[in-house]
Parts: sequence; C-alpha cells; structure tokens
Amino acid sequence: MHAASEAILIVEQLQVSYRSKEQARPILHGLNLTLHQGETVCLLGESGSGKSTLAKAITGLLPPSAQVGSGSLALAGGIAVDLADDNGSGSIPWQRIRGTELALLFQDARQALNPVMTIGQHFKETLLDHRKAKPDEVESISCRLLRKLGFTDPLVLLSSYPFQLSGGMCQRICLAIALCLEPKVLIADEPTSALDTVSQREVLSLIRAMQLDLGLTVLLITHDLAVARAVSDRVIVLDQGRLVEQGSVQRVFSQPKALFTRQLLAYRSQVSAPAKLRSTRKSSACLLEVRRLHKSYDANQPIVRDASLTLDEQEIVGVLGQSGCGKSTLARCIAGLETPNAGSILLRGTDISGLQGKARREICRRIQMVFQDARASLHPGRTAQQLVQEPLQYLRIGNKQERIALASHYLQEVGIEGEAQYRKPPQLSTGQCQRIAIARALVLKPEVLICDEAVSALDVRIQAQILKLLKRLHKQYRFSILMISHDVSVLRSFCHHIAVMSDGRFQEGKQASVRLHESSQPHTQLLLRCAGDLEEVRI
Amino acid sequence: MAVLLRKLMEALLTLICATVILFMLIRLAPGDPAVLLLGQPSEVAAMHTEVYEQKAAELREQWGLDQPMAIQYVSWLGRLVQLDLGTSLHTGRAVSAELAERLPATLQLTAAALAVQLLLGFWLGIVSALKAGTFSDQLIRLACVTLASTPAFVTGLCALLLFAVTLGAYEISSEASWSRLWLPALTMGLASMPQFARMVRANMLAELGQTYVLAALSRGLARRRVIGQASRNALLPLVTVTALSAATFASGAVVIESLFAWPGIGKYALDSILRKDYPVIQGYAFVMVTLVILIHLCVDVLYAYIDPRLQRKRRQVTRGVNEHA
Amino acid sequence: MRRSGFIVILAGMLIMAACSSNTGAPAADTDNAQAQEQAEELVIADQQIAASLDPVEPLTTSYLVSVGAAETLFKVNADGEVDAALAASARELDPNRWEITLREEARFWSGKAIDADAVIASLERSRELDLQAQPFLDGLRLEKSDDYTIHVHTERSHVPVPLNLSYYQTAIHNAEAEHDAVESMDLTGMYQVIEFVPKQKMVLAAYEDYWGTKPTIERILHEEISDEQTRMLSVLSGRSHIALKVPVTSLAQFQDSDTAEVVASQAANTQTIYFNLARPQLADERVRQALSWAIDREELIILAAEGQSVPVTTWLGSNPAYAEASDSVYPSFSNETAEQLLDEAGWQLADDGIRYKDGLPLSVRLMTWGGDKALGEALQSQWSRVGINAEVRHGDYSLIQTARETGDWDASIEAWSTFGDPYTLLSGQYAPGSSANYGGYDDAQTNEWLAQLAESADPAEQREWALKINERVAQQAPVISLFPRPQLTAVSTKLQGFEQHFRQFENIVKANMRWEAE
Amino acid sequence: MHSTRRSVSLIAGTVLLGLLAVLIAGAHWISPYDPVQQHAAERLEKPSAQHPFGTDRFGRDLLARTLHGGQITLLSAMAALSGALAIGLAVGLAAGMFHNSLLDRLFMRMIDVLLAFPFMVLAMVVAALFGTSLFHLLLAVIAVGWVTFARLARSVVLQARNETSFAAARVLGASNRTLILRELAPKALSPVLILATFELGSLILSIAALSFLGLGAQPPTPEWGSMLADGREYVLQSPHIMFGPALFIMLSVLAFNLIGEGLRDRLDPYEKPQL
Repeated sequence: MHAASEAILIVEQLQVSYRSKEQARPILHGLNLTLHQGETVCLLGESGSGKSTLAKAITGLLPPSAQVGSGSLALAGGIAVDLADDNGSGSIPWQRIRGTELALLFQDARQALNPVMTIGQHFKETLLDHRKAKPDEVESISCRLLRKLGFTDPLVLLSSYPFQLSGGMCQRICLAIALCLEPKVLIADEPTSALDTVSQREVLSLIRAMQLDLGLTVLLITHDLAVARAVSDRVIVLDQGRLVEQGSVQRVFSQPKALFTRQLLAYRSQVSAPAKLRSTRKSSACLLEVRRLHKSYDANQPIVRDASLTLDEQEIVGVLGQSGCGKSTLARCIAGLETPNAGSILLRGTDISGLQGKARREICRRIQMVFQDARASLHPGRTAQQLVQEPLQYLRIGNKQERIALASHYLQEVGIEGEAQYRKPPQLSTGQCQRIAIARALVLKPEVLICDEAVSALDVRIQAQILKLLKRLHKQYRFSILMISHDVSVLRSFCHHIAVMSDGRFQEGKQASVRLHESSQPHTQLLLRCAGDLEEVRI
Repeated sequence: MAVLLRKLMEALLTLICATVILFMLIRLAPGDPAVLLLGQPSEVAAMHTEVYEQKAAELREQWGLDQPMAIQYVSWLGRLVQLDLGTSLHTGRAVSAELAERLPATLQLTAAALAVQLLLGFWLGIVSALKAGTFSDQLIRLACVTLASTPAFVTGLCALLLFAVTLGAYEISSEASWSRLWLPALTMGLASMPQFARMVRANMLAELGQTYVLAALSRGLARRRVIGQASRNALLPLVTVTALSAATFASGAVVIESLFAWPGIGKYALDSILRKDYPVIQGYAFVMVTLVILIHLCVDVLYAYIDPRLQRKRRQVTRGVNEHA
Repeated sequence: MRRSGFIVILAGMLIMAACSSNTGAPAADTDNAQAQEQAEELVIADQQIAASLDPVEPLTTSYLVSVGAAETLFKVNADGEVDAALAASARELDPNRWEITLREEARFWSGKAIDADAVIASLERSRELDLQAQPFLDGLRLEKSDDYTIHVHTERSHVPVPLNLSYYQTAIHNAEAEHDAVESMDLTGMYQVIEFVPKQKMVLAAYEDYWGTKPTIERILHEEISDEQTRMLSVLSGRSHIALKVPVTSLAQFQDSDTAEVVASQAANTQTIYFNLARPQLADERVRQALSWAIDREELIILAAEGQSVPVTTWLGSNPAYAEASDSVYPSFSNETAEQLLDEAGWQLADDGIRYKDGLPLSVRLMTWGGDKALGEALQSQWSRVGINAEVRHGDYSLIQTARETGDWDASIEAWSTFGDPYTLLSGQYAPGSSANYGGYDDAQTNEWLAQLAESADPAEQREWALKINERVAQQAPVISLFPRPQLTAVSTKLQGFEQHFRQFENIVKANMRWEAE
Repeated sequence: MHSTRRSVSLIAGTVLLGLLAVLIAGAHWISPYDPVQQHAAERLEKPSAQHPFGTDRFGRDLLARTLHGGQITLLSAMAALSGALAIGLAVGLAAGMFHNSLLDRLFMRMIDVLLAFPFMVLAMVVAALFGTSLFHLLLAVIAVGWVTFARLARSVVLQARNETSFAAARVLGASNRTLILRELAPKALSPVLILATFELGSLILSIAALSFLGLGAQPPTPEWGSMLADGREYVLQSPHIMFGPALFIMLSVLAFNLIGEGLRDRLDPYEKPQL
C-alpha cells in the first residue's frame, strides 16, 4: 500500500560471514533489501537464517568475529555507507546514523537496559547525548512519550530500575526510548519472542500504532508466522542467508511461491490445527492428583497458591498461563525438584511431595520431565548414547549391554539413528537435542511425562516435528502428559484438557480443550483473545 | 533494616569465632611469655634463679597465664569489650596506644598505595579490555604479569638503591613524612596493581558483552559514554576487592614497611611476632580482624546503595500501566 | 578512550605532583636551614631504639647510655680498665667494703644534685624494678656515708664494685622523676632528650650544664631502621652518619664508598656452640671434642664473618685481658683427630658418609637465630665432612628458649660477653643450674675451682683460676668457642672522633666527636 | 585472528613452563656441581663460563642451587596448592550442594573467619606455632589457602544448581553423590583450576616471602626465597647472587600467570562489540 512512496533504506549485496576456528562461516549471501517510507516489513526466517545478523550489520553492531564481505547501506537523508569498511576503522559515522536514522529494539528488552540506571536516566542520557533536548525538558519529553505508549503514571516509571519491571514493560520502554530520538526507521529484532501472548499482543499493537502515528518505517524481524501476519505490510522470507521470497503479506500467506515458505505454512497449520482428539474415556483412573498445593520462596510473594489439578491415565493435560503465573514451579514440584510448602501430590493415591533421598529417586522412574532448553539440559561432553544411558545408570537398571540396547532402542524411537547416536550435543541440532531429552525421559518408562515449555522456543518446523513425535510416543507407550505452555494454539492442538493458571492458582478446573472458548473466566478469555488476535486478526 | 541487623549479627558471630581462633593460636604458640620477657639475652648471663623465678611467677600471675584457658579467654574478651587490648610485654605500654601511634603512618601509606593501584589498575584494565586481543592489550597484560611475578622486596630494594643511594633523591629515615611516601607507595601500589587490572579487564569484557552496551550503541550514544557506563558496572563488583586490599594494606605490608623503615603497623606486627609479644600480636590481630569484618559489613551495606539490584525490598512497579493501549 | 586514558594519567600525575609539591615546597624553603642543621645534627641509625624513657625498662637504658643521655657511676675504657665516670673515684676499704665518692658539681637535668641519697635511690630503684640489674647489685648494700660519699658493703669479698656499677643497668637516674615523658624524665647525661617517638626516633640536644666535657655536636637524632640493608643504605646515601650493627656481609660495599667507612672491632663476646649434654651422643666427651677438632675456624671466619675476626678456641679468649687463652686447647683444626676420636667412641662411618653406632646415626641439630644463619650453614658443612649428620634450624630466639625448656635440642649458638668479673662470668656459664649453663654441665673439678675463684682475693690469683677453669671446660667441650663476634659500625667520613668499643652500649656517642672541617 | 592471538599467552606460558621444568628436572646434567657442597676458596665469584650464575658466600655454584631450588620451591608450592585445592574443592562442593544447610553455614562461617585474618600474620603465627620448616610452612599455607578455592567452588556450584542440566539430572534420578561428582565437580573444576594457576604464582611468591623472613626452608636446602634472602646481604657487592632465584621466581610465576590468562580466555571467550 506504500509501494509508491520513496525508498528510505536500501541495503545492497550484503555479505557477512563469521570466523570460527580458522574457517569462515557465511551467514548472509549478498542480500538486497529496500524499505519504503511508512511501511512495516517483516523479515521472516528460522533461527540461524541470518536475520539478526542483518539487523546488526546495518547498525554496525556486529561482533569482531563477524566480517562484512561486501554491502552498502543508503539512507533517505543522502547518507551512503560502504559496510565492508566497517571493521573497527571508525570510518563510518555510526553516531549520526544510529538512534536518529535507525533505531533498534532487542529481543530481551530487560537486558537491553542498563541494570543500574533508572528509566529516567536512560531517557536523559539518550536525549542529551543527541542534543535533542535541554536538561530541563527531558522529564516532560519522556513523560509525554511514555503516556503515549500507554503508561498512565510515567513519573513512577522514570525513577524505577529495569529489574523492577516486567519484560513487556521493558520492551515498551525500549520502544519509547528509541522513539524519543524520532528515528526514521525502527528495526525490531524479535521484539516479542521472549514475551507471553498477552504482552506480545500489547507490544505489537503499540509498534503498529506508533508506526501509523509517527509515519515510522518498521523492519520487524521474527520467526513467528503469526506475528508476521498480524502486523506487516510486506513480508521477506529468509532461508539460510538467502532471500527466498518477498511480497505483500496477503500474497505470501495465501499464495506462497517458494517451497520453503509453503513448508513453513504447512508446519504452522499442523501445530495450531484445531484438536482432532478423541476425548478420554470417562472410566480411566486418576493417575496424579495435585491437592491445594502451595509454594513460596518469600512469604510475601507465593508463587503457587492453592493449586489443584488431576491427571488421568493416558491423558494429556495442558497448563496454560502467562509468564510468572507459577506454572513452571508447579511442574518442578510435581517432578520432585521443589518441596511444596503445603498441599499434597498424590501419585496413584500415595503422597509423593517432599520426598528425599532414595524415595525421591524411586519416583523418578514414574514421573519424568522434559525442559524448555533441551541443549542446556544435556551435558555437552557426552554422546547421545551416554546421555540416554544416564538415568539407567543412576537408578542401576540393567547391566551394561542392556543399557546400551535400551538406549539405542529409545534413540531410534525418537529418530536419532546410526552415527548420530555417538555425537555430542554441540554437534547436534536443537531439534535433535530435544529428541534426546525425550528419549532420556522415556527410557525409564514413566507413567507421567511433564513437558515444561518443551516446544516454545523452537522454530515452527521443529515444533511440529516434536509434537508429532510426542503424539506417536504417547499412543505407543500410553503415558500421561502434563504440558506446560503459554501458547494457546499449541495446547489446543495437542491436549485433551487445558487448565488455565494465573497468579499461582487455577481459576477453574481443567476444560476440554475443544470447549476452552466457552469458559467464562475473564483471564481465559483474555488469553484466548490475544492469541486469537494474532492468529486471525490484523492489528 | 532486618537485613542489616542480620548482617550485624553474622559479623558479630564471625568476630567471636575469630577471637577464639586467635586466642587459641597465640596460647598454643611456643615460649612462655613471662620467660620471654625476662630472659632477653643481656650483657652477662648471670641471673639469680630464685629471684628470676619469683619475678616470672609474678608476671604470670599478673598476665593471668596460670589460669585455665577458658577463664583466660573470657577475661581477655571482657577486656576487649572495654577496648583494653592489653599491655605490650616489650615496652610496657598500652597496645591500643602503640597501635594508634602507628596507624596514621600506615593509613597514609595505604591511601597512597591504594591510589596508585586503583588509578593505574583501572586505567590499564580498561584500556586492555577495550583493545582486547590487540598488540597493546598483550603488551599491557605482559607488563602486568611481569610486575605481578616480581617479588615486592626485590623491586623495593632496587628502588631504594636507585633513588636513595645512586640518585640521592630519597631520604632514608624512620619518619613517615610526605616526602618519603612516594617510593613505598609506588612499590606497594605497583605490586598489587596487576591483579586489580586483571579483574578490571575481565569484568569490563564481561560488561562489554552485555546487550545493554549494544543497545546503548544502537541509540547512537557517544563511545565515551557507553564505555563510561560499562566501566561503572564493571567496577561495581570490585568494591569488595578494593576494600579488601585496603584492609590488607592497612594490616601492614610487612616487607615494604620494614624495607623502607616506615613506622607503620606491619613492621610493628612483625617485630612483635618475632619477639613473641603476645598482647601486641593479639591486639593487633584482633584490630585487623575486626577491621576486615567491618569492611565486609560496610561493603555489604554500600552495595545496597550503589547497586539498585540489591535493594530487594523495592517493590515491583506494576502500577500506572494501561492494560491495553 | 584515548582521551579518558590520558585524563587518568593526568590525574595520576597531578596527584603525584601534589604530593611532591606538598613536601617539595616546604622542603625547598627550609633547605638552607636544614643544610645548616644537617651540619649540626648527628643522625644515628640503629636496629632498635628505646621503647620507653624509663631507665629501668629492659634495654631502654642501654640506648640511653649509648647516645649519651644516661650515665653510670663508672665506665670501662677501650682497654678494658674501669674509670670513674659520674662518680669521682672509688676505693676498696676492705675486702667487703668499697667507698665511692661522687662529684659535687654534677647535676641532674632538673638541676637536682647527684648526691649520695639520689644515687642510692636510683640504684635501689633499678634493683627493684629491673631484673637485669639484679646480677650487678645483688649482695651489695648501699650506705650513705656523707652527702657525696657512699659506702658499699658486699656479701662476698673482693667484689669488683666499680665494674658492677659500670653496666648500663645501673645508670643513675632521678628516682623521684616519672620518666614517662620527655619532660618528666630526669637523667644526667651530656645529651638531653628533647623529642621521643617510641621505637621510631629520639632527638637529643646537648645539655648545657653538663659536669664534664661538653660535646661539640649540638643535636643527635637516634632513629630505628630495623632492616640492616636499609640501615646500611642510609649511611651510604649520606643521610645517616652512624649505622650500628652493620652486617659483616656488607663490608665490601663500603670499600669504594667515599661517604662512609666501616669501623670493625671484635667484641668481647665469644660465638659459642652450646651442647645439650643430656643427649646420649653428646654426653660422650670424645664426640664433643671431635666436634671441636672438626671445626676449621679460619674458614668459618671467612664464610660467616667475612674474615672480620680471629679464631678463639676457649671461651675467655675473646676478652683482651685473656688473650693468651685464645688457642690453648685446640691449637689447630684437625679432621684426623676428630675422626680418630669418633672411631674410638664407636661411631663407625657407613657408606652414606654418616657415622653410626648401634644402628643410630650421629646427628646433631644446631639451632641458630638472628644473624648466625650463615655460621650454622658453614658449621653444618664442616661437620658433615667427618661423618656427622648435621642439621641446621634457623629461627627466632623464642624457639631456642622453648626447645631448651623442653630439653628438645642438641646444640645452639649464642654469644655472651666475656668481659667482666671472672667469677660472675664463669659461674654464670659453668656452675650447675646457672642461667647460661644450658647443657647441664656439671663437673666436680670445675665446681671446686669455681669456689676457689670466688674465695680468691688477689687479682692475679683470680686470673690464674679463671684460666684454669677456662681451659678445663674447653677440654671437656660442653661448649665450643669459635671466634669473637665482629662488631661493625658504618661511620660517615664527615664524622671524626668515633671510637669503637668492645662493649656495644659504650660505642656510639663521645663528647669529642666533631664534623670534618669542610 | 582473534582466537589465534588469544592462545598466544597459553602457548607462551606452556612453553616457558616446559622449559623451566626441563631445566629444573635436568639440574644434575646442566650443572655438575653439588648444590650443597661448600668451597671456601671460590666464594662470591662473578658469573663466568665455569659458574654461569656465579657462586654464593659459601662458594656454592648458584646455577646448581637455583635449579635444585626450583625442584623444592615448585614442588612444595604445588604440594601446598594441591592440598588447598583438594580441601577447597571438597568444602566448596559440599557447601554448595547442601546450600543453606547446617554444614554450609558452618563452612561459610569458617571461611568468613579465616578471610578476616591477614594472610601473612596467620601464616607467620602458624609457622611459629609448629616451628620453622618448609613442611610446616606448607601446612600454614594450606590452612589459609583453601578458603579462596572453597568460596569459588561454592559460588560456581550454586550457579550450576540453578542450571537446567542439574535439574535434569535430578529428575533422572541421580543421587547426591552422582550429582556432586558428575554434574557439579566438573563445572567447578575449570574455574577453580584457572584460579589455581594464578594462585600457584602468588603461592610461589608467598613461600618466597615467608622464606625470606626466615620461616621457610632450612639450610642448606636451596630454596628460591631463602636464596634471595641470602643474596640480599650482598646486594651491592655481588648482586648476581639474587639474579638466579629472582629470575626463576619471575619466570615461573610468569609462566603460571600466562597459562592462567590463556586458560581463562579459552574458558570464557569474550565477544565484545566494536566500539
């Protein structure tokens, strides 16, 4: 819709590679990119596709190990820069470009703020350094901006520190700080990936609003198809450092040309496809019951309060909630990693909460857990085989041969075969790591598998594969699954029942996932609305 | 407030444990203090043993050396509470007075050496971090490592030889005057600087890798300002180190002080240890231990002020936000 | 960053500059004044200085006497003769009574007369409060005869009272004064203390109304520089004029210097190895004799004393008055004799170069302290040549004392003064139970001769007995005498009149010291 | 370029250490002289072809003494370090594993107390308590040295306990022993070892300083600290006596520090933006 307006940023022939251990690993292969005044362009790609490198390259923030082979940057004000010059020589006037021409938003907004400076100091420093305001004007300018971004009490905010604010608030503040210099182009690098659905929705709509309000040009970098569809005018798809497709958002999503784009869309629809699950048999026995569980580290701020939940045999139950609602702590209590302050956890009628030593370890055979960051849960120095054998060794199951056989079997089950069984995590992909983690959990033949955000951080393709794998294994080995996530669409497609958690408790019991939208709880409705907005509504 | 109180209690407990160890150590050390006091070799070895023994017994009683350990400890503690550190066996003067006399000289030297260490260490550490991996970084690190590898008494002796004898620019006397300060301060500061520089460099590199540095750069802030921010954050954790090295300096650089005839606490402590002047060693060690514990306490409290992240009691800001824009 | 680095450097330089200008400015102002003062003030660097001002405190008097602040009634001159000092004269009235005449013109700094009452009060105070004064005052009863005459009654006959009263522990002070501050102390010396920082410095000025020859040098600064190298450097740099207790090892460093020179003399102290006779291997006289024969004293003197001494083989040998006794027993070094003695004693040389008897090695652990480390090391090397498993343990003196108390020691080195009344000296060393008889030496013959020495009235006869005892002890070798401890003092070439004295506390300040004419 | 430069210090340190080790281990072949044998006739000789480092006051060859002294100094420093390291690691791991337990509090209190003592004073008092010998000196060094390692190990362990892999191992049924040995100890080991290489350097200096004060090796054992103390007496006349031990102390501390620097760069490679 803005196709006719003037080009505000042109990147040509951008080639970037990383040096590691003597050899150069190319990341971007001669990328061309043009942004026009006032449009929102989405740069879509999987992790490792080079999209963040692009953002850093055009703002001159590449680490020293990166090398720009070629590339030029032209900005509206007649600024033209040869990016290949930028190897620490200081020949490029970045100070004139950054902030005033190009503003950048980072994925983890809290990390992007200096932890020992108040928000007000950030504004002050930014404004004064660019001579955009006199010292006495700083407060009024920043207050005005913050108010515009929906903060009703900006003065309180100005005197707070980043660690006192939620991730969503930090991202909004970063946006405000970026906007106070009135930049022409805003580059947002995965600005919402670290946020839960509600905050995600808020931040995206703010970016959109600001764009329309101030005539900003936005380059939004994301791996999330929903985000791309919700906010962008134009989509550019990046695969392994190459531009594979670009076009208007409607066109790309309705008639994808490139094979890669088509695959992405297919995976996405798999992941978020409405549930086609048979509802569980009414007769099935209750396997796990959480009764009025209470957990707090600090008496004033309980994390889990009075949470109750049941999990039947062979049932898949989803726990949905915003970040910080206590769902992970609940999972850790069930897995025996935390001792609850009050309440009980019954496994087939026996209380297993707060067991120590040998008794706790015996429960490990029956309850297993898969973590969000699979790679971090695996020891980097051990092979896949060894990693899967670990629990068998810990619990002294079988002799050496039996262990090897068992491990091989389960590794094959999750699709790690042949030579890959003898590789170590650093040489394996994120998806493979998650598969090993699953194999490791299943090798003990547990009755309950807890998946704590097990697929949240993954690219949609891998997400789809892992979910498919879990479904197959569930069918085959007949364990129950407790799926913890903030992603409504994933849970809806995967779980029989969903329980919504907020503020450390379940507002109502578990609901059949197909009937979740019938819930009368306002919080459930909010979660559904935000997710739904992203799915279907353009912001 | 409750946190402060708990810290205070902890510090007190540490202090009490320390006094027990101190007391045991000194009491177990060889040599009867009474004999040591009386039996210093003098001109003629003709002591009349009855008188001598009688005197020694009197002294033992006076110092309470013949009582059970526990009682000695309690009475010692009781005197400590009244700030009575005892009387030097060697000079017969109050230990507190003797320590107080030497404190200014030591503090003077401490301040100067600390200044050398901080200024030089800070500067070299930051430069080295900013130029990490380059030739100048390697050069600075090599220089620091070399300096750290040289025994302080070697450097000190060479400096003394050069400045006092060859150049005649330094006056050797026993006085703690300002004109005599620079050489020991420089020697001491240079000896402890490399470690500090190394920590500054490591912390600075860690800070420079943080996202907020990138974010600040992306806002087009001046290089100097970004470095300033990062170095401020890099130095925060070094407050403890600095305070502790101040404590180490204050407890007396034994070798440096005796080499430069600086009338400070370190030399006094060494002399007393060699002379087995128990009240002095006890008093000295007690003061130093208390000092270190106090410094730890102060640093804890100080952090609460300078590092906002540690102000746990601060509420989360949730007010003042529209749920929807 | 280049700029901020520059700022930091600049700041550093400014601070340095501030420091130096702080001191530089007044220094420049007072430069002339200081130069003049420099010419007048005598700076003495010592290993230790007084810790207090009260002359009854241990060691304090020693420093007060050596810088000329305190005086004793008598004085021993460089030839070892007793002269009158604060006292005008002394006379032996009968074997148990001496008469001491005082100087009527002498005054304490406060102006108080130094009369018989004052002197008796002073000596009584020393006797009461200073344990180290005990040996010299024990058995003496002081009686005022008239205002300026004292009669001293002795328990033992022929006690050399003037000699006893020449030790620094008997320095005369005003017993009524407090002696706790410069203002309150009251002594008699030619230099009056005007400033005092304990263990750091003492400033003295010439006392106007001194009874004797008034010193030409107006002021003295006596300061403590305990590190010997630093002390030496302070003389070489020209800052100090006298550095005491200069280590022998630094002798060569003064050879090329035109700022200072070293005055060396042998003290009347014998470096002596004491043996613990309770040890089975050392209880055997032959082993001890062998240990003595095996010592090459010439080499020891080169290795441990830079050649600044001469061998003595008997204890009294370092006293100039007994010079003929210096090598009366082991006239030469002989490893053959040593080996022969050891063979006789049943210690057989084994393949590892060490002698064994009944399967036990012949071990001697030698304890050293202070500046005797090199001596110990040289001895170890010499002894191991005849098959002795010698071990050296260098530490501080308290370790030796503790070891002696517990009896867990073989040998240790110490150097006692050999100047003085022969009975006091020898009984202190060899009478059973006396304080320097560490090894428990108890020989009937020696004891008998000691008793006879005590009885003896005639100096010549005393000398005879002393020599006999000295020789017998050397024969039996409960101790081994090595050489007189060399005593080195570095003296600025600007200073004239410095006179070395074998008594350490008498060898610093003299009234006739003066500056070399420019 | 970055990564190759970084390992320069590691390579340099290793090469230097290797060289020193070869020299020290081959002391017998390099210098034919007995390090203890005295030759009064050859005392205080200046460096020459016969005695490359000259001779000391007893006419002993200084090269031989320096090299043999290296065996003693380095071995004793390493022995003290391993002692301190072992205690420190054990205490740190235990305290970290059972965080907030009575054991942990007890250890932390001990650490606090020991940290409050000035190192030199404690070392001197302990050395005086047991008597002066190298062995006792090492005991003293261990008695105060373990604290640093324990603190570091504990903090690393506390961090590692919050990591996913620790939780994963617990969920998989690992016992406390397994957790400590397989999960925590390997994580604590590398930072502790890096600290140890630096500590080894300062330990050599500390032992030298204490020997210098007469609290270390007993004569005639060649040890760098006491050799320096001996040489100091002749500093103006025969400065060459100090040269050997001073040089070797410097070089060995340098080697360990270089290795430490290199190892640390390798362990946490930094990635800073171009400023």
